[in-house]
Amino acid sequence: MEQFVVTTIRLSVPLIFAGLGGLFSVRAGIFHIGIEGLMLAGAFVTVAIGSALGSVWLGIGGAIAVNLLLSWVYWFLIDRLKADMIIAGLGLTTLCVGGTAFLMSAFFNKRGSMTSQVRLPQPVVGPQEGLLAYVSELSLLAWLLPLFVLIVWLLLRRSRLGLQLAAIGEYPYAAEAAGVNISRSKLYAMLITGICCALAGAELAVGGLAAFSENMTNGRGFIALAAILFGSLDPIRTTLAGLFFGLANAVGINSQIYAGASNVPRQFILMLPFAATIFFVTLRGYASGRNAPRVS
Amino acid sequence: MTRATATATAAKADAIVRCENIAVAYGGFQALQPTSLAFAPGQIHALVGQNGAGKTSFARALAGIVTPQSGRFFINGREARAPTVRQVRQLGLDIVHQRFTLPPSFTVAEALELVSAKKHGGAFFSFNALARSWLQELKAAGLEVSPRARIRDLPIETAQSLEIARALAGHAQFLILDEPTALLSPSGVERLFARLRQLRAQGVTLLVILHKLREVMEIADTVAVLRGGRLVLPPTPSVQLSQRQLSGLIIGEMPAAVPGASPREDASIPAARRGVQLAARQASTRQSALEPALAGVSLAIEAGEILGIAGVEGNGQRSLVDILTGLMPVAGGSVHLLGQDVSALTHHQRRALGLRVVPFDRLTQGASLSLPLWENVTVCDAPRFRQRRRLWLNIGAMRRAARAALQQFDVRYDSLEQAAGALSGGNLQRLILARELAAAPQALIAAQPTRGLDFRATQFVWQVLRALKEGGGGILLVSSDLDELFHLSDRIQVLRGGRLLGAFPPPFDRRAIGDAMIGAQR
Amino acid sequence: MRSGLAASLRALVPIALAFALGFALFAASGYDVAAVLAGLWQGAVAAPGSLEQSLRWALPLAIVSLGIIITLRTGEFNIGAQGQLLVGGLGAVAAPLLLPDLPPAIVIPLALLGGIIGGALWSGIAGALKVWFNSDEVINTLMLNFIAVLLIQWFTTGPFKDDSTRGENASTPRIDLSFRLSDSSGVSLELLVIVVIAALFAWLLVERSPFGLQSKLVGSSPRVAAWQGLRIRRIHILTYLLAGAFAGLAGALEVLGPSGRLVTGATPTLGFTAIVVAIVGLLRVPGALLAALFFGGLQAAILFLPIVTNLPSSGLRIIEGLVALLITAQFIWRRRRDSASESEA
Amino acid sequence: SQDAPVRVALVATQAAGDNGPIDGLIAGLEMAAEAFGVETQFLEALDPATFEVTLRNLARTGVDIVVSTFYEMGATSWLVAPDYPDTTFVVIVGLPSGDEQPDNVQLMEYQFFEGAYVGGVYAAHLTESRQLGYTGGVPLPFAWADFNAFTDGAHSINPDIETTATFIESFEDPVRGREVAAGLYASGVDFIFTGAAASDIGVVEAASDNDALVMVASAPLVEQSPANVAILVLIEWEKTILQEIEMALDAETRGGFRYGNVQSGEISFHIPEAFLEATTDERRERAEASREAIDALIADIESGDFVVLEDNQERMAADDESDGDSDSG
Ligand SMILES: Nc1ncnc2c1ncn2[C@@H]1O[C@H](COP(=O)(O)OP(=O)(O)OP(=O)(O)O)[C@@H](O)[C@H]1O
Ligand SMILES: Nc1ncnc2c1ncn2[C@@H]1O[C@H](COP(=O)(O)OP(=O)(O)OP(=O)(O)O)[C@@H](O)[C@H]1O
Ligand SMILES: [Mg+2]
Ligand SMILES: [Mg+2]
Repeated sequence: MEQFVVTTIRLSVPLIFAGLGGLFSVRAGIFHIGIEGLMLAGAFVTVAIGSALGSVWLGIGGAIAVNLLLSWVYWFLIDRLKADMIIAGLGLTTLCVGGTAFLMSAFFNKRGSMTSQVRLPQPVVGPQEGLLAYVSELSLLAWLLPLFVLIVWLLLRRSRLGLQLAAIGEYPYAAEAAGVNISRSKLYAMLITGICCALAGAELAVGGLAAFSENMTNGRGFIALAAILFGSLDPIRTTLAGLFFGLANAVGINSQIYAGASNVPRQFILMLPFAATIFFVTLRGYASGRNAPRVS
Repeated sequence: MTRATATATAAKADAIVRCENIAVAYGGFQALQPTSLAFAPGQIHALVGQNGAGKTSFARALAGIVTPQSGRFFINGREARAPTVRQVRQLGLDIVHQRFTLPPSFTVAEALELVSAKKHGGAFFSFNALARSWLQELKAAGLEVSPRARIRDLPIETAQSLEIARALAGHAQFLILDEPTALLSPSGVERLFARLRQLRAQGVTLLVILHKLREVMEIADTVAVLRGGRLVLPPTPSVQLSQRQLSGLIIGEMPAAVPGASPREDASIPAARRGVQLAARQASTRQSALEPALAGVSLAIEAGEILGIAGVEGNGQRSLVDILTGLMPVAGGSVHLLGQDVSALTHHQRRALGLRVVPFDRLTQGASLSLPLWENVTVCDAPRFRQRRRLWLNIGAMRRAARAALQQFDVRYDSLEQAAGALSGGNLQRLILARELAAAPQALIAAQPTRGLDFRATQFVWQVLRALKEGGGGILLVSSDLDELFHLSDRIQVLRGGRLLGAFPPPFDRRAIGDAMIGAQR
Repeated sequence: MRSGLAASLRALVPIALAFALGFALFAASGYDVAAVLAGLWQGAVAAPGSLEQSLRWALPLAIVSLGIIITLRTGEFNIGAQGQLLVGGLGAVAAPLLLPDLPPAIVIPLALLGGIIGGALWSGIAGALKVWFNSDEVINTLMLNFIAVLLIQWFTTGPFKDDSTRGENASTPRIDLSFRLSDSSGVSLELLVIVVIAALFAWLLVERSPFGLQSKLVGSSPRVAAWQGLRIRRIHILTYLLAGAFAGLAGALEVLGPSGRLVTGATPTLGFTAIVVAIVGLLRVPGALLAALFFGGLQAAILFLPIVTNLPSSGLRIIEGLVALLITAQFIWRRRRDSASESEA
Repeated sequence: SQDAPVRVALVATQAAGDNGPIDGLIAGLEMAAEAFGVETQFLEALDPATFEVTLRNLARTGVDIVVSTFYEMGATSWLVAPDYPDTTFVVIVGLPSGDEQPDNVQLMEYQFFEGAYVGGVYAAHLTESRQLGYTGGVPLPFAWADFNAFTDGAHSINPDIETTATFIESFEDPVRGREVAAGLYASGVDFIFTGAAASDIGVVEAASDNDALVMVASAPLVEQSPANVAILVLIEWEKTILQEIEMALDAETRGGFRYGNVQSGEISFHIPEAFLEATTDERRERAEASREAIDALIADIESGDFVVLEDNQERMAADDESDGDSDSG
């Protein structure tokens, strides 16, 4: 049972970091489909630089730096050069999938996966036995998650930046009239997204494990995006959505262990999170559609 | 005028805002000629003029939203040349826009915090603190609204008073209100004016853009008039002006009465086409964010007549056209086309019955600027061009049809393939007419058909509409240009605050109609 | 015409830039750029059989991109071609496996139809949700891609499982040779004919049908379309169905052609590359066909390259990514008034 | 042509870096370069749709021996071989897919379930909770064969041991692998047999978190956590590819089909010294104690006195006990 909880948390943490990060962009009206790629880049750079310099913190710092750069490029393309955000986003992800694999083989002469010399501390040491034994498996980032959620919530719901982003996304005319520099605010939003994705990637690679393997995000970035819509662009609800996906995953895992050979094909259990996303996105779209302004 | 200029120069001395040769142009289009004027402090100044006179352009220039093409202005004696919104606000000048600027999903407190110059709370604010501090601002502004309410749930009047409160929270000493009464009920207007007087008492200077002279006379200390982007009357004490003088200045000196359209002789109209073409019975709509709701509007357009709808923009014209076309459902009452109740039919189905429309805005509603000319002309009834016994379109035929139509309506273009966006305003409008009138429609709705067109193009459009009428078509002409209405209409009704006021037969009394539009008493 | 030339140049700039950046990276990482270039050329054109390979990859890319042209013109963002492709393959493999005794003249058309219907349905889901529930099509098509992969996995390990396979790529049994439209080379007269017909149909649809013209208007300026009384919902639904139909057809041709059966994990990026193909082709059928040839060649080269150089295949993913990243950026020529500004509302 | 060196290419259908088959084969390929002075190259073909073209490209460019991996490639090589008689197509882990085999196709398949069976016996000796687990990539026949043999081995020692099969749904998702294993351990399992390629990293991680035991098929995983990797059942990929290339080089021996198994020395067992040092006394004793039985069993299998049955179907809960002991022959 406790293990089940810990599994849920560990599977949720990267989703929530990426989801809350992406939330900044999405609220500012940018459907940031490059999150998947940014997570992967974050994971790789953390392992690469961390192992090279022997410090997980330098690794994460490097990951953040790289993601800031990538985010700026993405912003420049879609804001300044008017590139299509969806296609450019897909491109960004592809670039990162290829780039991480390429650099791994070019500079570390490793293919497929590489182990990391460094990992995130697991600060809390639980008792050897008993209920709380598992908490010692949670990484620092997992413990910092509540703080992170709080900060994001403050930034989005309790700061002028948050208000400005929301206005830009919902009603640009208002932002303009309020004298907001729209494209700069978008840049800030996307930079924040980049930072959070770096953390999400770090948690994946050196939180639970100490390794990077090609395409290890495995679609988690898209799930994070789903969590945002699922959570109807609200930080708290996005967090809950992230937990839900983690939970769904954990259920899938444990169902094979306890249910044993079930008659429900595994694939259908694995489909649930995706189907749920479609369902909730549709609910939300329906709700927003009805009180949307009249066209013409 | 000499008296007026005298006062204007007098005002310069202790003016709170003074402009020198402020001019505004959009692209090549000169919306505001170089204009100089000054506003004395502690007064309520009114700025009036017809639609498109340049009032908003002037206001937006002052507020730092559009950068003036030339000129400079002084606020409290401090010079500001092409300032930003924030700089202007620092100087104590703020504006309440013609269109609302509060995001619908925000709570009152959030929305105010977003747009207000001054921060309540530091980097992060506590919502309660925010709510509390804004609650005080609102109380001070005498507003009974919860800071937790969502903007989208507020009545329009409240939303507007919020905008005012927002501006004052930034300690504006000079406040511009662009058509603040457009969407308000009479009692709402009363409350607004009470508030404005109260502000004046507190020493705030106000510049109010208005259309209704009764309101001007009621509230304004001085009045300035713009016509066609020119200042025709600098701020002048309203006591020195009569409504007659004012409406004269606004509308331009013209013969008091216009003969109107040639009375039609029914004989000329094919018998098949006689009778009511388009009608609305007690039609009403829900309140939209842009306009007052229509309340029990009834009208009927005979075959072979042009019914003119006069009125200042934003009094329900768009809603009226939307329910007649089927782009918006009626909340009550019914719409009839060729004697058939079409209230439930879509725009597509009404077109099939022979309705055609010339929309308000040719750039965003009339034609796709990125598509080639010939597609713009033929796309809506493309199915007509199916080749005999084949599924596919005969493009040659379509292009021929398009060329013919464009030629018939004298559109100047260099290639059928060029994007419609490359056409001039006048030519674009001709293209739209060519498309809508291709199959001589039974009923036509023409909304602002000559807005922004040059003389030649305007004459052409008028001539086309008359021709359609002679052929027995029924036309609803919605325009804010009285000359146009007078030249074309067989009858005129005035739309004000979502209600249709009594029908005016020719010869048209410009004064009477103008007064009905702007709600002036005689 | 001048504008057309400018437009195609506009599409080529990003590609050139992408390759330049990619090769700069390769050089920086110490790879022999000249050898890589030579390898690309050989793999796409020069080496024996490589032209055939380029064609083999160009065909499915072309068909899928035809459907994407339609959606993008209508202003819809259906990025689910990948999933529609897979489900199309599923629909196509059913007939040959379930009705092995019927003559090919019946089974093959059935299989093609199955593929088309499969793809159309999969796309139709997203379309219906968008039109009637205003549900975001980007995320939905994305999710449907994931679901499609699992669906295929289930069919190939469950109902349609091939007991003789042991490996990690679960698949259905190979379909009877008499039902195949090509050997594993993926190039045959039948396939070419079908692709030509599909392209012709798409061209007529886009350039010569009321639907084509009206959907373009809906895409470029929805408000104008509304004032013209176009039946926008109908057009949207049709758009999704057609896009899915093309993707599904491509899936069917993979099954009946080169692959000969439905395999999990096959052609994982084809549906996405096709989007780039459509855009490089400037959303026009002939353009897309040319672009498909180009990217087909690139694909063939990607497969050939590791054989003649030590450049890892991920290197070419980088270039693919850069192309997609840059392809829609307006580098030099701006349209006089771009449709985006109108279609706001 | 004598002067030009023989060219050998290895085509992997899984990403290298799996600490398993592919890495092993790459190592063996390099040895072959040493041993036979052949010119070697390595490449990946991950998309099944590209298998055939890759083989053809290699043959066309004059590669003499094309070594490829796994069953898919078996069928594909069978298909293309006739077109390129001068090239030998070696498939490591492939089955005949037709009646008469082209003589330039050379196939082999492992009987790894033999190793799994032995592993099951060993696990039965070490488990305290009498619950064993298996973590596979995705449920495919060979995975069931391994799991079933593992179960049979355990039951041959103690019939009431429970075994649970789980799948990570991917051969390259260590993150999920770790959670699956953690779940197993939490359910009471104290010994896991893992065969999920790159995902194994996560399984071993979980073993060390839970201070539990794991049986792996890849040497580097031992260093990752010495105290927990109780046994290493290795497929000697290097050995295999060396032998295959040698066979292919000689016109006499090239072609045909063969099994790689305990008997052929291509499946080997190692109880790591590092484990015996790092683990608890109790576990060390149990491990030592099992040695005899294990060695005897291996000897029987090598001599053919004992045959491990292959069963690659998923067993439903009911027939779990049935054909439990597979003693025959
Ligand atoms: N953003 C713009 N781009 C181009 N032309 C514009 C723009 N805004 C206004 N115009 C044109 O400038 C002229 C003056 O517009 P303005 O809004 O100042 O008139 P107004 O006096 O406020 O009219 P109204 O009473 O309808 O508000 C009009 O002809 C209008 O069409
Ligand atoms: N890109 C173009 N290609 C072809 N003809 C053009 C193009 N731009 C303008 N024209 C034609 O040149 C003439 C002048 O264009 P312009 O836009 O200056 O007219 P305008 O002064 O705005 O007239 P209007 O008062 O009708 O708007 C028009 O007949 C227009 O059709
Ligand atoms: Mg105005
Ligand atoms: Mg013009």
